[in-house]
Amino acid sequence: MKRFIALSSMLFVCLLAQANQLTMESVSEQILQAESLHQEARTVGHGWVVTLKLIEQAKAALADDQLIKADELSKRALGTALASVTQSIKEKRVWRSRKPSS
Amino acid sequence: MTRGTVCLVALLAGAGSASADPESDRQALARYFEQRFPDVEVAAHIDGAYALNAQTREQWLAMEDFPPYEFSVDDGEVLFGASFKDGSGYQDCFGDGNVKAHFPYFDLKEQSVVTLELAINDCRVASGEEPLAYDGEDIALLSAYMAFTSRDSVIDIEVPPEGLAAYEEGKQYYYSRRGQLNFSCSHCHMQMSGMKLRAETLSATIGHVTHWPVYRLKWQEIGPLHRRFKECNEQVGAEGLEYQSETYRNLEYFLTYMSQGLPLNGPASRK
Amino acid sequence: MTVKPVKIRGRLKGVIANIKCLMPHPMETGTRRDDAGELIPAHYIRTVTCLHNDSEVMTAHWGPSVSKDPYFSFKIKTASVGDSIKVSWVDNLGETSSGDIVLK
Amino acid sequence: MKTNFSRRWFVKGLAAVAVIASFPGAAFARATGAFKADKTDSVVNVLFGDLPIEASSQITFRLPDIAENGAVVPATVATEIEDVTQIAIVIDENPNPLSAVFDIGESSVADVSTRIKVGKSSVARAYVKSRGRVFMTIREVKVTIGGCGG
Repeated sequence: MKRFIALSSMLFVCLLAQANQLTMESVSEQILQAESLHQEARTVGHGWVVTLKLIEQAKAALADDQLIKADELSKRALGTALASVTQSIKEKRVWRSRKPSS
Repeated sequence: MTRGTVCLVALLAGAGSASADPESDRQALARYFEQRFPDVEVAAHIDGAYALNAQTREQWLAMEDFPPYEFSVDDGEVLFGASFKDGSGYQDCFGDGNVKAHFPYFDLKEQSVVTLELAINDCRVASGEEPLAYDGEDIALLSAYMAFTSRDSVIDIEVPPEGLAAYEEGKQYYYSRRGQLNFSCSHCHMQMSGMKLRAETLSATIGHVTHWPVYRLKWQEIGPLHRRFKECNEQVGAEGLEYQSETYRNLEYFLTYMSQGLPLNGPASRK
Repeated sequence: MTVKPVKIRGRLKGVIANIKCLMPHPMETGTRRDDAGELIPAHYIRTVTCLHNDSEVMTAHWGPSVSKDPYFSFKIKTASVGDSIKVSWVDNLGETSSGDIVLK
Repeated sequence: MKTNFSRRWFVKGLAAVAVIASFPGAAFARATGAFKADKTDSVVNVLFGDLPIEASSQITFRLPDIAENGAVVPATVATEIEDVTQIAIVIDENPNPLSAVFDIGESSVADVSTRIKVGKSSVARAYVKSRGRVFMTIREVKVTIGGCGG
């Protein structure tokens, strides 16, 4: 849970920072964040297909100098990546409730 | 990661809760489906969704009358009968091929789950052959032939105390929500089993592993269980894993125990 | 592609023989595309000929809309034990294959 | 015994010659045009010319109401009508509606089964030709997964 809070605040700070200025560096940093969160979810079997797709699209937009589009896409990637990590954390706790009781 | 998870699971398992007992898990699940489908015998679920939908069953039976996987079985027989460079062959590892009832098993030395596909490659490597690709045709054909020679044998696997953690990991995987659609395997194949998801009747958990590999009309070829795992994952927006990855092998281990005592009926044709 | 033989099963019920065959063949329509987006050329069985003791009893003419690895079953009126059944096909590329059985 | 196949359409072209050559003596009647037709009407026109089409309840046309998979739809046509020389299966909505034509020899039963592709939900027709008359029956088949992409 601590980790979850840390991750969420990281995301928050990161989004705040973005509000001010949009640079090549800030957007690539954002993509890196999304990638790292996605990797986090993936290693526990909770990667989402959509995150990877968004990350790829964001990278392509960035490579194409479409900063605003890349920013939007990577924000969405961050969002789904965070949701997937949240899912993995929550499921560790609740999965047992679904099995039929012996 | 997995080591951490496995440790955690092992701890939980070691706590002596009834949930760590595969046999009581199996019985609870069987009861669940008996109550859900009072008119369907548990053993009938080896036909998957065709046990639950009379209309599609009729078409399926028409397919099974002379099924397209017969060629795969024939081709698999040829592969199975071929000799390795050192003169040995699959028969030296698997006899006549009727061994599927005892797979997967937990290998104490390797401390991991060994599926039939893994054993096929172990057999090859021991004789100096290259392992086959798990997503390739040859391994599907070989396992199709071995499924055929194993038909009607009753699933009889063991979960030794050392294998409990792997079994539990498979179980956890089965019951955990995944993907953007936020579905677990059990949502579709327990709570929604027998119902329709678009045009598909959802099959029951029990019987899921008995009929593999499967000639899927959608694939237009025969393919392994793990291909279906991956497809299921992707259908809920989750990233699929590698065929024969540790997690998929553990999932197969759990699912196979849930079908313990049922006859093997592979290969089969499916939608 | 290696051309595989036709797989045939026959069952006698009195004098009626029920013949079932399965023919490994891609049955490409010519409208599908491969992973690279290229059209896969049409490749399908056009004619299936069935012989009962060397005389022709049935011919099937197919377009590409017969399913992959075609299945075909038919019945012969006056058959008996020991009769031979042969089924052969020709596809649009001129490839051929066949299979035969003796009724038991 | 020779079968009495219709000789209405002799196929032109080299491919046809090759096919004929590989079946010496086979009565041969491949309706290339009928398979290329893109409308059921044209198919029927090539196959049966001006013969009137009579609806018949004597044809058993087994086809699923809802196809499991459009790529592989089991189809059976059988009839008690005597002296049947030809059976045809047509799927209206397929790009080329004609799926299969069977020339039924004297010593064959008018009872054939195969598996066909059905691109989308469609009217399906089975035609039976006997003694210069053509009978037809209609079924409808629903397809939820197309037979073409799969």
